[in-house]
Amino acid sequence: MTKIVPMEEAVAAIPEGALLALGGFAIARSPVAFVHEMIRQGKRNLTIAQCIGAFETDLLVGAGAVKRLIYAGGTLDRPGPLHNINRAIAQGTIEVSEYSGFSLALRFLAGSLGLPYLPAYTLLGSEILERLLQEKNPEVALGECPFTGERVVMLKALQPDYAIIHVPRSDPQGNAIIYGPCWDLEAALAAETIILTADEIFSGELTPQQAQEVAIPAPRVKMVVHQPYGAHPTSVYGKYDYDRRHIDEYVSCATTPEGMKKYLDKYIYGVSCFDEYLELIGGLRRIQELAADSLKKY
Amino acid sequence: MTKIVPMEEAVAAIPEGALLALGGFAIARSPVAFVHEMIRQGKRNLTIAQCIGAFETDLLVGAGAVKRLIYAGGTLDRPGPLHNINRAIAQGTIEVSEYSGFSLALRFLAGSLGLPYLPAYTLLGSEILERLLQEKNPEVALGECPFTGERVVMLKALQPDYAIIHVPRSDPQGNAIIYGPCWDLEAALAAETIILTADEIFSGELTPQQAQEVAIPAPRVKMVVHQPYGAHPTSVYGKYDYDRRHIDEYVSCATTPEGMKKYLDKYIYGVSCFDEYLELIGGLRRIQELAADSLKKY
Amino acid sequence: MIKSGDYTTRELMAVAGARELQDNQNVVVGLGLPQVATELARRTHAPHINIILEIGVVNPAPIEPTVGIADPRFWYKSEYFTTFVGAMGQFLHRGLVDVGFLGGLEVDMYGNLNSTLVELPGGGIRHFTGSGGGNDIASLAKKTLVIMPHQKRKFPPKVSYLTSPGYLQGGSSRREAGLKGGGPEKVITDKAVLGFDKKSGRMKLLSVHPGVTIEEVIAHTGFELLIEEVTTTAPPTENEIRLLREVIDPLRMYIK
Amino acid sequence: MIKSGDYTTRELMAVAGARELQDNQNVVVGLGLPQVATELARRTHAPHINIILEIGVVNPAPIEPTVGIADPRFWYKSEYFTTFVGAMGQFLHRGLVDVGFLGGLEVDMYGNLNSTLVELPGGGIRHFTGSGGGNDIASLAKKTLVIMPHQKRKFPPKVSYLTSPGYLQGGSSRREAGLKGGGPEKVITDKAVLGFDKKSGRMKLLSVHPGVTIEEVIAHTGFELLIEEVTTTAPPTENEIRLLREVIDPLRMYIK
Repeated sequence: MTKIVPMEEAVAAIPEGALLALGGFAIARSPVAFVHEMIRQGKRNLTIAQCIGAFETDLLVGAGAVKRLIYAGGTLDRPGPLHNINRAIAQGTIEVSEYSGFSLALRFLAGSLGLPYLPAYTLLGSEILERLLQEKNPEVALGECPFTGERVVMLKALQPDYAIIHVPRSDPQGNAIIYGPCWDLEAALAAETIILTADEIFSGELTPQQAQEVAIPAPRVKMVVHQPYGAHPTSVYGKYDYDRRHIDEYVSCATTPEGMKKYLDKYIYGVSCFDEYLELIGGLRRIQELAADSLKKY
Repeated sequence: MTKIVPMEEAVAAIPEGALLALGGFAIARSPVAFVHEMIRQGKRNLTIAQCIGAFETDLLVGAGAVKRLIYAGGTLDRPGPLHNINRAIAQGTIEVSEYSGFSLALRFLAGSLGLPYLPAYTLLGSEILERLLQEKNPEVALGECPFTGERVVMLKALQPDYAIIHVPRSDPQGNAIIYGPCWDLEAALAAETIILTADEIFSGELTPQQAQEVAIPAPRVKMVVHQPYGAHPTSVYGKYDYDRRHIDEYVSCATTPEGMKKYLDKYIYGVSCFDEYLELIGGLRRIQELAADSLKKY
Repeated sequence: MIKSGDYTTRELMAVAGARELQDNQNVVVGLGLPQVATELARRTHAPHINIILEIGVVNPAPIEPTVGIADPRFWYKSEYFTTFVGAMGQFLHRGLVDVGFLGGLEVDMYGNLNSTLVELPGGGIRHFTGSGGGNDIASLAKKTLVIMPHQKRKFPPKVSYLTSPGYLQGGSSRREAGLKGGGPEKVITDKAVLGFDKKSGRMKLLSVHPGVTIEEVIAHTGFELLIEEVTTTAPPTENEIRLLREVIDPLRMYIK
Repeated sequence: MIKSGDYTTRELMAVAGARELQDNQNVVVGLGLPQVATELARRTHAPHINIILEIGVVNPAPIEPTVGIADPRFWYKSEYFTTFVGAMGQFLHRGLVDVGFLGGLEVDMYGNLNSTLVELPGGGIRHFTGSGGGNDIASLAKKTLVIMPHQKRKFPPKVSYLTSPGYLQGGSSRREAGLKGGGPEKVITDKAVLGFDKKSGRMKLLSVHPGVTIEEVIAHTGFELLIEEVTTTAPPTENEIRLLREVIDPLRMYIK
């Protein structure tokens, strides 16, 4: 049963105010094409949950689509900070729940397994914890281990409405293969509904080798969008490198709200679909430059 | 840095009374060769933890090496029950803590991540839970979720002293590849010390493909024993099939203590090492019959 | 038209099981009739059913007879391999398993199952398989289907050891215990199909297999069954029989 | 013999970091000096060090300059890929990380780190990177090494936001908070190497870099340092300099 749908249709399924997990990590495997289309469709009041803030989330915040951010901080690595996120938090234009990376990952893990919460030893003594405990509806609590009496931080399970995950390969049923580290797996499996964007669709019965590589199993996946280079300008290990030139341009635009508006106008509102954007950033020629080496995988 | 050691040396490292996780599941990927050597070396008073009882554990119980069993029940699938385990429990010659498969798996998961315990919704209302709560030093407790008020079973982390895991392939450093389902991964990673027995040692730098297949990473592994067919008569997916003929012989012996004694005398005490046992069960010819098909993997 | 002599009781049981499954459901399957029933559903009205083996295997399509879920024959053409926590956590404890199959030594009037031990007449116990994933499935699946031989000693008023919860002591006791799964939906035996009264949680006779009388079922049940409207279990279709015999279990390992 | 003009301050810092690492340790590494220091240790006295990237990568051996842990150049020749929970749980929270590197906007007299925000003179805040895995590393690693530029405003008596715990309010407050990791062991700056008094948890000057005076360090620190025996930071060896310049960072991205 194929779950392949056009990008417009998959994005249209996301309701106003949804809680989304996004799959990127800094400048790696961000579901950029999906976020472009969300911005074009004018999604608003989203809550985004992501262990380490990434390119697509900065974009979404910059477009004014985000009401609340649940994350553990982040940057675009050396190319620069998450300007839009940092600015929105500083100016109070978005609500933010800041975690450490692992504590938020545990909330996803609990969600993925249907466990109500997880007890851990991180965050203790920090102002991060202090602020989380002071939230209106706290999703973190202090407690103690019933076996050892030790103090623990109890982290409530997080089950986003949707996880948007970009993968190099998926079959039409949604058996998704991810190469390299898989930081977003707990977030993906925590969500009620998983939507994949995939650079490549492969078909036919899975070989044992392929089954071994499947990271996200089809029964958990609702929709698959086929979008080659759908993570550009971020990288997909085994497929293509990040586009440093474009990320630098992005960071330089994102430094000011005015610059960001220009970026959005040019690269998102100014095109009708992601393929048009790919033409704009240099088309086939640029894409070929970014193709991963078969041994190095970048 | 190679971690390859002879079987005798690896087994000698296990102290009397140790708490071991064993990797088998019914008649799949049991660390049989390691258990043979443990029996030959006369290990005693062991505590064995295993989600689903398997061939090697029945063997170890039948040899009188086990003081306490922490498990969730099990059989040898159609070939028969775990006669020695069932008999030992019925006669009270071993202590037993019976769980459900998932509740015990969660104790391993907690152990693997260093979480003090995990809260879950299983076991509730059962006599399994009732008996676990009545143990002298309970490792299970009832509680409630601090966020929802729902009743939960709190399962204390379990960190065995050693996990003994049989794998089809490992490099000398202990980067271990497992094909097919990996039911024993949480138990392996929960242990303080992981000892691998491997059908095959591969060397050289890992390719990206191999790194992708590594299930147990070298930094967690203390020793690697190279023992081809080390899981016989159980199967190793991708390597060899289970030996139905031998398992049937085992089950028929294990039906009585006298039969079990004969089995131990013939196949374990009567040989000096596992390679000798392999000759006894049919040598090269039998082993060739059991070789896995390259597509079917069994 | 199929007549009662044209199929075996186990074929009828497999068909009764298959008819409880719907398309797109996630089903935890074990050896024997559960596997056969699920495969039959998949090849008839439920082509997109997802099969989960607790050992960490999703959507296998075995082509050879297997001896259990630890038999790699059962894993043939799987789409996904995972860990024990992966299978039992991400699907079952997460609340995503629609149907789980169960069996045991005893089932009582509230659908509680014993698969652990029986007390011997002369004192002492005999110990059996235990829970495996059975308790977890009984606790967490949206519904469970119990498959059992219909014998009086296997249907006692109260199980001698409660391995896997049904409706516990009946009424709201299952919910009050904190269990999330829906509990046993049907008990499929070699004589009848039984269900449960929603309110009391007591076992109820739904249909008797062709050729079996209500009295016979009562005589083989160790507790009082609720009996209201009782029908005859719908026999297999010719297509179902053909699939069972020619495609799903040609060696007649499970359906003879 | 190496003279002070023969190496850069960042080379000295890398060497000071490398010397804190021992063979067979598990080290959580990030971009820049932590990576360079760890690689130097691996190529000198600690060949079996294990490198963990929080993104889910173990034992990479990059051969090209990277821009961060999300750069696949940093994952080259990895031995194992895992999830975020795999890296941070199985190693760090499990108590198996010996050393973690940290940095930040501010470090205070108890080694607490701020990497989240600063309050602006005119009111309001400026928001920065936040924790990432930093808080987790500070909470859970057996010891942490802090690498910071030595500036008075970056060394305040109290951080303006406590992102990652050091010795908290000093004394036994870290232990009482329930933190399992050992806390900051060293602070390596462009002027000095600092440690902590075991009892009070206060920062202590251990060594000044060649050419730097104690007074200079004091002048660039916003709180009172404990000063007992102060040595001079041992300079790099010729082999270390060669490795740094020719093998580890030939483009001088991190050590110039």
